[in-house]
Amino acid sequence: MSIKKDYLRPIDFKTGRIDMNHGAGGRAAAQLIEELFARAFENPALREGNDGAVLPAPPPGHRLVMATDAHVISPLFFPGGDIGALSVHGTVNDVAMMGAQPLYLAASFILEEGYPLADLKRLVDSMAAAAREAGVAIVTGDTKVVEQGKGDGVFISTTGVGWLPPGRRIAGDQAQPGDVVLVSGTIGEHGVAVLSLRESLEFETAITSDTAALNGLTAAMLAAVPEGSVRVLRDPTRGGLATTLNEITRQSGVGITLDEAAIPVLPQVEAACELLGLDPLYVANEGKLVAVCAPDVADTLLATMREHPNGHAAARIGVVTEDPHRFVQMTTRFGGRRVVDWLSGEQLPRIC
Amino acid sequence: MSIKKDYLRPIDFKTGRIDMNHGAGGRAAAQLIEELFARAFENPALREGNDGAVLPAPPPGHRLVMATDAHVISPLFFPGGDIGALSVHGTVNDVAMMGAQPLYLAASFILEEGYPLADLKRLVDSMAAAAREAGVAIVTGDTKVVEQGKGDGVFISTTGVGWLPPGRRIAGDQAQPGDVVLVSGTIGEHGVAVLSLRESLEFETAITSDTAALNGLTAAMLAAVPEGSVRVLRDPTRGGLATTLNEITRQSGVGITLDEAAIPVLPQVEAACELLGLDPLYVANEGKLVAVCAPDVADTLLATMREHPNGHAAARIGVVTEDPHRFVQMTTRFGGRRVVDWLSGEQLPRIC
Amino acid sequence: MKYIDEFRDGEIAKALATKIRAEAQPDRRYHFMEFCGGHTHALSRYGVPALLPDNVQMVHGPGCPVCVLPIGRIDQAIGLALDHGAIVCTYGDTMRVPASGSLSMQRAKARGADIRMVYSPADALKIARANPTREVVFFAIGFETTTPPTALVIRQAAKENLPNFSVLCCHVLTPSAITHILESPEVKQWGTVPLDGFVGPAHVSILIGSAPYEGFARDYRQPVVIAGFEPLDVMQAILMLIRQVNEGRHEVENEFTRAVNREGNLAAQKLVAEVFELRESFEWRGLGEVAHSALRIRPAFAQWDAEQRFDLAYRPVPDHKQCDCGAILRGVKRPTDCKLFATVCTPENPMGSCMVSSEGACAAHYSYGRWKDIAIVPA
Amino acid sequence: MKYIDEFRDGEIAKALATKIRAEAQPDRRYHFMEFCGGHTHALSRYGVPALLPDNVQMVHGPGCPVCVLPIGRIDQAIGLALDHGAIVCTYGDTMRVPASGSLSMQRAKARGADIRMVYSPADALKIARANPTREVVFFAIGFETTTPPTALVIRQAAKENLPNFSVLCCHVLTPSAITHILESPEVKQWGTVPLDGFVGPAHVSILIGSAPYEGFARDYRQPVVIAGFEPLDVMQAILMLIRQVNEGRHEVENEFTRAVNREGNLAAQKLVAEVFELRESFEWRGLGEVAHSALRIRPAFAQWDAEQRFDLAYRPVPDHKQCDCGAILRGVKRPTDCKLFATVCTPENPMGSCMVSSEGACAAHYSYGRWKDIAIVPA
Amino acid sequence: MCLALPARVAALLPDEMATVDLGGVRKDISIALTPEARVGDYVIVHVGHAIGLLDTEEAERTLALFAELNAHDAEQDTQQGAAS
Amino acid sequence: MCLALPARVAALLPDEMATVDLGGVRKDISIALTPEARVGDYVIVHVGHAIGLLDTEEAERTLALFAELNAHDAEQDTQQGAAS
Ligand code: SF4
Ligand code: SF4
Ligand SMILES: [Mg+2]
Ligand SMILES: [Mg+2]
Ligand SMILES: [Mg+2]
Ligand SMILES: [Mg+2]
Ligand SMILES: [Mg+2]
Ligand SMILES: [Mg+2]
Ligand SMILES: [Mg+2]
Ligand SMILES: [Mg+2]
Ligand SMILES: [Mg+2]
Ligand SMILES: [Mg+2]
Repeated sequence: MSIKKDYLRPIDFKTGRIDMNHGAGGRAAAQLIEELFARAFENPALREGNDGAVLPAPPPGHRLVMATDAHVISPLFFPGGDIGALSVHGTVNDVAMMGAQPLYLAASFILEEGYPLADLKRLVDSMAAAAREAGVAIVTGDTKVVEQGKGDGVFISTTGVGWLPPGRRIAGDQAQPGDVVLVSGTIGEHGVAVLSLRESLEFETAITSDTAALNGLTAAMLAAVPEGSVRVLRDPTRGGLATTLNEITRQSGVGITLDEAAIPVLPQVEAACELLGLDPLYVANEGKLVAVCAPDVADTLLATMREHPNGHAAARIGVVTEDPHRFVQMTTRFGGRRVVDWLSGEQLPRIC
Repeated sequence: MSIKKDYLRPIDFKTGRIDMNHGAGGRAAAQLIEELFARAFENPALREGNDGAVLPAPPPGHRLVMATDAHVISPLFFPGGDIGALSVHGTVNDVAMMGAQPLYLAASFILEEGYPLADLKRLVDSMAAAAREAGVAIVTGDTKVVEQGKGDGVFISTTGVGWLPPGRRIAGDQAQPGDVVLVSGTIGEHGVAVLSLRESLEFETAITSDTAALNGLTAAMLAAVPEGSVRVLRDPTRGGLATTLNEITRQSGVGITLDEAAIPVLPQVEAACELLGLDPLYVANEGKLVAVCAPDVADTLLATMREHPNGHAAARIGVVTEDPHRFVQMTTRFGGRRVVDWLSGEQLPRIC
Repeated sequence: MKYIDEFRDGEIAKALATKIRAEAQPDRRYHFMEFCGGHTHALSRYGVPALLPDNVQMVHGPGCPVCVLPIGRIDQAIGLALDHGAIVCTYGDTMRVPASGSLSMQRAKARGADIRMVYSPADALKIARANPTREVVFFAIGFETTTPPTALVIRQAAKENLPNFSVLCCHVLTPSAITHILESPEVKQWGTVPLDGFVGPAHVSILIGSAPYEGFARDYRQPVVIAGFEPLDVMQAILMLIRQVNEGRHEVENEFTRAVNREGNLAAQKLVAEVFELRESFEWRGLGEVAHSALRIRPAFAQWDAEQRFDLAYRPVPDHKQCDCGAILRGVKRPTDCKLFATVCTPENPMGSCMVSSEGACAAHYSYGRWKDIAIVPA
Repeated sequence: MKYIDEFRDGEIAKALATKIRAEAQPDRRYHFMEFCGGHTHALSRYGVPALLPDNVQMVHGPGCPVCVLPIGRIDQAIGLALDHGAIVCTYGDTMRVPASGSLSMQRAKARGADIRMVYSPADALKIARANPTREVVFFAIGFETTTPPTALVIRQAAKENLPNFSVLCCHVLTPSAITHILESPEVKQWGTVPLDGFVGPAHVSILIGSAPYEGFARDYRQPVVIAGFEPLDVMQAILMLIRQVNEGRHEVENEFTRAVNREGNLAAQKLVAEVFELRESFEWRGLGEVAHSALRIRPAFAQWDAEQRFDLAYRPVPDHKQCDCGAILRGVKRPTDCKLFATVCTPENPMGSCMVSSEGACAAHYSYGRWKDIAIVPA
Repeated sequence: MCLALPARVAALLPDEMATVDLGGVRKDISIALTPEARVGDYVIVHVGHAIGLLDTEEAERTLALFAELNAHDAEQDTQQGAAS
Repeated sequence: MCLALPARVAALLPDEMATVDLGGVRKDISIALTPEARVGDYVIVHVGHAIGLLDTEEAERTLALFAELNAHDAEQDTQQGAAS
């Protein structure tokens, strides 16, 4: 008897589906890892197939940044992206928002029994492409399978690690009265693109998700202005711009006053929001950031952002104020004034 | 109007349940993080509430180890543990199996709408206690909520980071013919404890899960013998001892011959496996490790393991052989010989 | 967006504000009730009150369909899902309205109730067709705007003889609510709530026309201006109301001529009359039992009437003792008058229905207007 | 574990092995068929063949209930779940048996079929009670051991007049299978499969007793030793068979006296007779149509008979062309004779049923016995 | 009371349905309550149904009124600007 | 054929059920097919049902036979050991 290959029949990525065997830890699970994940994410650490990945130490003086996100979007494929790419961008961005350079990702998959392997492969390939583009390596992972009806196709949790240069502190509590609030582009595209496919809401729009890795943009921004002048970076994902700004006012103990007319929103996003009774300020983004910076660097920073493909529509949208109530307020385009509160509850389409 | 606290009414951890609001990223989500997670896991990085955690750099010469696992166990509470503690132990152990000292965890939760907050609090408290005991800090996290019927109560993905001392290489491809195979204690308890609660399988047993953090044990082991003499460390979780040993023979291109009589199994685990038609070799462990070591340190290593509370029943169970077929074979207690194959498919209770 | 953006123009708003300031006589107070939640929402979201002089004050009315839904009706809907195992379809707005036993439809869902949000009643029909072994109930709420679409699905279900679909009808009528407020002791006799005019419904009026308001403009000597839901519409209506007051008129005027005429949508009215009939009385949150203020499904369609099909009895449930929603809906109190406002009662944990929908007076003030309650610290 | 561990004693195994080596005459070949998959499993798991001399060879028989299940029956069970929307309850063992169209019950489950693994038929009844709006079918497979528990649930369903429960009965009979093998041309006429004796069923015999084997021991002149499923039982039975061969006897002997007597479990037999009747013929995988080899549900219980209830027609489906399961089940071939063995066909991707259950000849050899196929490299 | 928006009828569909366009976003709605709606008309859309038609002439009239006001006001502004 | 194990009846339960004990593990099973089973008896458990009783005397007899064989064999072993 000759020595056999480990897996005699390759996985059927055309018509096959995830079944419970793929999560049982035996040969089928090992084959899935080898023929799908290890092949798509290709890097030495992953290929070794150990319990964890060994990574080099950061350069002297640098600290680590670690961030994690669970991704549970529905539908899994949406205009402009899919959960695979999203799971890379989401975590890369969280690391980048700390001012760090994201380098390594861990990915854990929770797959629902019955999920088509062809779709899984598409997602994983998209994830691999997103990682390559963002310059990060997916160095370790895990896969579990849950019974049909106990999951929702695919959930992906990613954790990122990156290096933070000496002396840098960018955090939600650094905003100071007088600082300027910038946003890197038009808001609300991701949420609208996803909602457009939701059963019973379906509408047609040219809007696609803005999902993108922002580490290139943050690197350019941080290189353009003196250390310390960028106070806060944050990606306004769930809860949208409004919620992110409220987080910052809470953490920093300040207020923010926005100028509605300055907040960039695509006309189709406005229209879709009108149709559904939503406010773009509360709709999720996956490729935008909010920056709070010292007033004297605001122009330079804005110019740098606008030169970058992920920041070409960047805008100055408000100022940080002293406010013990930590309100985010807004001068409306109409000329009025109002509070911009936290998202309360779910972003349910308002009908009545 | 006076300045209001951020959350006016505390979360009802007695009768409340997870609803979609808790995952929407707004005020309810922020409140859950603050009143549950940040409070239980208490550490400065988490308390800051930023997109990621800033961590110190490793000592000079040390590298990083990163490992991740998704935890999807059912039931969520089982004899001897719960998914909270398990999610800490699983990842701490994966980091420890690389020979590294685990230090930081990221945790991401996928909660099902309707899950009782009282149970969630129990899980999270247990997770916090497990982390404290293992000497790791949960420094960053994420929470998502999925609709009822799209999840299974609670899924927890954890990612761990630790420091690996200079020059150390412990990996699945390091086993050499002549090496000795050790196991840190009795096998199969975790799987049996969990199965004992499965609907339609229910049986009564005194067996409890062995779920435990093994970083203390590995530290003691690695301190006791010269660098390089411990070749492989691995925790035989899903797929059990049999599957872990097959992974090692595949990675190292060797064979292993086991002595069935030497493999420690508690009598009740044997009995439960008989009842269900299972083989303890394939049943999951969550607080055991397999070590492959140079023959000359085997006795020292075994003695060191036995002195540690997590290794008191450690045993020498086999030897590494040259074998191009990379078989794990076993001399049965009965005196026969057989292959010990990978787990194939799910570990379904065998009935007929 | 054509015919939308033009009505949100900030420049014109400034001009209108100037005009209002010019025409509002400083020695006079103008209290206008905007009946509709849609107007409440427009006022808050666009920050209109900041543009009005202090003596022009808007009073929120009961025209938020979610706010006037009494606890007992939500309980019925929840009971259908939890006790009868029905799929209950509902507009998203009702999901968080407080019900009995600390429940809401959203919390009932978290306890296993099969409650599904729909965008249109037609979606509820689709769900019924797709789940032939389940009872599917559409929880029909709203004023005259939402009623015709409900009538359409009932007629369609009857046409298909759909065996597993029914409607829990809670549709209410605008004119009776306005009359009820004008008849309330506070407004009519005590004079504690001086109302000087009404901003009349926008979309409701598309359906019923402007004629129904003529009676009470005359009988109660109240100026009424029907206005669209865009902020310029509301400002223009306020200006028109100020002029009526100044001139001592009490007429029904129509600012929303682009969508409203005197008769309304006759086809829709016919359909509604075919499917529904008047209830003798119906409980409103805040207003209590109001005679001839709601619709029920006609006997010819009894099979698709959830009240008949499941033999539901209505059990009124009192609101939270300290909740002032009732008084607020009648225009007697303002949100900040309620002890629970922004302390115990917030949008995350609404104690009353006015804190739920962003059209609710309390929620609108909480989410958009709180800055007015405090001294603004200059930036 | 009392009455278990004692029968797995390695010391006694050595003694028995010595005895076998001593008594097996070197110039003779002993080919014994272990009818039961339970024996196949015991032989493999404990590594018994390593203890036997080369001229004592075990031939795997058709006594693995999963292995003899023809594709057409699995297709029926899958069809009930996928096409009729039934909840199909099954023993875990059947989940991975290949069916038509690259399906298996496990893969059908991944395609949305509601297939649930049960430990006992009583669990299927519980599921039926808990899901009154769903059809619940118990996929009843197995030999005489599993039949009485199935009879119990059918009788219980009838007692409760449970309207949504039924049984897809695929119970087969051991004696007819053995007779069929002995009647097969290879064994009977061509002599290509020299069988020198049978290790008789353990647990089947608890139910039917040892008497049923007496006829063919006599008629076909075959020694039979009924043996328990522990490894010492099997070795002892082998020794007893060697002795019968050596002495030219062909009797039914009973090694498993602690559980088997001549009559079997009369209460269970009575129950089975009450609920089931003989089928004229039934298809077995590997053996083809075998007369009087299976049971069907009596007309009195027709309401709980899934074949009647869903008006199922049986459609035979040929096995994979290159799969040798049939020949292997008849003892004509060994797993390694099959071209697909361990190349295309592995436990992860079984092409035939013998590669599924660890009682299947191919799976047992793949998982436990492959080391024998290669030269062992010394450690 | 209820959220409703003017949208242009882009296409008539079978079963008393139509595709409407709002600033480039398209959605299929029912026109059973406004059977007179034609392509190019603006309908008021509420819970997936057109509940009425928008009278574009009246709309322009209202807008013209506003414009006048604004022109008048701009004049005033200029005067005020000069004064302050 | 089918997986079945001897287990001790630890308690009789209503509805022809019993709790059996196997090496400290307890499970409730049906004894409808072995109505004669009493506490202390060993029953053969298969798919949640006792399908027969274990005759402990016969079991001891079989074991005694093995023991004898072993004793005999041990003797032989010693002889062989001496010989090799
Ligand atoms: S603040 Fe809350 S409790 Fe008070 S009136 Fe408003 S809704 Fe009712
Ligand atoms: S190896 Fe596979 S294909 Fe060949 S006989 Fe066995 S089960 Fe059939
Ligand atoms: Mg994160
Ligand atoms: Mg994120
Ligand atoms: Mg973020
Ligand atoms: Mg893992
Ligand atoms: Mg699902
Ligand atoms: Mg891992
Ligand atoms: Mg692990
Ligand atoms: Mg591991
Ligand atoms: Mg997050
Ligand atoms: Mg569930």
